[in-house]
Amino acid sequence: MNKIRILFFATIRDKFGRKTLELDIPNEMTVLQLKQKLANDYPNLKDSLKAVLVSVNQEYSFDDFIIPANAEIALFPPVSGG
Amino acid sequence: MNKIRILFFATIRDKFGRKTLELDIPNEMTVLQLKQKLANDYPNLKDSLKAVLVSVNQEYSFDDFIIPANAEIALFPPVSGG
Amino acid sequence: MTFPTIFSITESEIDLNALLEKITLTSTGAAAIFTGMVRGVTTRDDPHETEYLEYESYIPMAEAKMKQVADEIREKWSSIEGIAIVQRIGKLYPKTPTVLIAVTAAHRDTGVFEAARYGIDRLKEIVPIWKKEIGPNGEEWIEGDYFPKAGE
Amino acid sequence: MTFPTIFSITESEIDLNALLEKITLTSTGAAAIFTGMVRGVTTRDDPHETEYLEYESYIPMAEAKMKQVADEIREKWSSIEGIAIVQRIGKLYPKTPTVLIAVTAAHRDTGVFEAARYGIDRLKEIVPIWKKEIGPNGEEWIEGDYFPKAGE
Repeated sequence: MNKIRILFFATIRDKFGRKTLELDIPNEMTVLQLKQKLANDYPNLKDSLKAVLVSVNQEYSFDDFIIPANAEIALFPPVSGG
Repeated sequence: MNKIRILFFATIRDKFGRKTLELDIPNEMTVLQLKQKLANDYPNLKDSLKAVLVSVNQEYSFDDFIIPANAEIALFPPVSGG
Repeated sequence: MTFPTIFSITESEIDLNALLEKITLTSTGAAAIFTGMVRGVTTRDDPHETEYLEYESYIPMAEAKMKQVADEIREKWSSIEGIAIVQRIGKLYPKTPTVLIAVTAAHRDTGVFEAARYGIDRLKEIVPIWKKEIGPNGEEWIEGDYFPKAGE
Repeated sequence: MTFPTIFSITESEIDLNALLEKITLTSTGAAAIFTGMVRGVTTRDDPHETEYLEYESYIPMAEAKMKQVADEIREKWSSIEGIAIVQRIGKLYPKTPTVLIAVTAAHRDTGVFEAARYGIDRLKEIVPIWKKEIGPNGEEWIEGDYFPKAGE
């Protein structure tokens, strides 16, 4: 198993109601599989997850990426700084 | 006669050795005629007067302009602010 | 010679004088600076009033992405000497500067204006910062519309 | 609404924070600022070192021409809200900001960068300011190469 930490920001954090989530996931899990798991476990995140940005260890990441050991994942909407 | 005041700046002021000159000039004198008179009266200004900028009452002025009464004239090289 | 690159996410006031000084070298002759402020009144698109904005950031990633923006600027405009990229976060009221991009170079005609423009555009694309707008009719998250690609 | 226009020839330090605040309205969301500094070392064209620059100005005409530059900016970019144009004069040493052009608007995509660029270019063409450069090998007046036309 792979212990990861997920951070939530902005709208998706508000939806989730929490800033972080620690999770044990199978080795070799992809970003897409993680999003599917979250949508399954937390149905009210389902909509937010459709257009979510994902970072893994502070780099943008994509559906077919495999999540490395002890990854820090973040889920957030398109950025709006400035 | 028309009493005018001439201000000198930068290189041409250094050449002239003075910042200002009060002068009585004939009515209807043009800028060109004034430059010719100055080149005549102050021969060491001759070179500086070839590419000089002239303002009359704080507006850029040109050879065929007639100098109005009590004008404030300035003579200076192309500007180099910034 | 090392060229200074400053990036920061801060809750403090943005001090333009101090930042400019930090990116001015003895060879520097020109700086272009962009700042963004909170608008109290917006008339374009969806006209509305704003009481304040509340900014948040995923700070370590935001710092890494600011560094990336600076690297991209240096790659595109080799004449750039210093770069400062600062985002203020927290609760920010109308007229307050919220973001700054400043770049310096020896001369003004080798890309400083273009680089500053590029910097703010990229910040709004890839640096993880979000703002929530609080107005007379409630609050609303402002979302961007850019989806970074792999390697961005 | 009146839009602030500031122009000044000064012997004092240029305070970017204070100037920006003066041209920020409640509708302002973006500012582009250009500053020029004294270079201690110049490598382009005629490489040389500079100990300091000595600036002088024909002040009342310079103020009038700064106002004209601001008017030209407003005519070209109707979106511009505030404008500040400041030239510092006197004896100025390397790394010191000598000139500032700042413009504000509601948004960053309606000409702020172009207007700031235009402002500094025009200042160097028509505003009566001159500088003498003092270096290790003596002093030399720097002359521009622009000859204004009637009406400029």
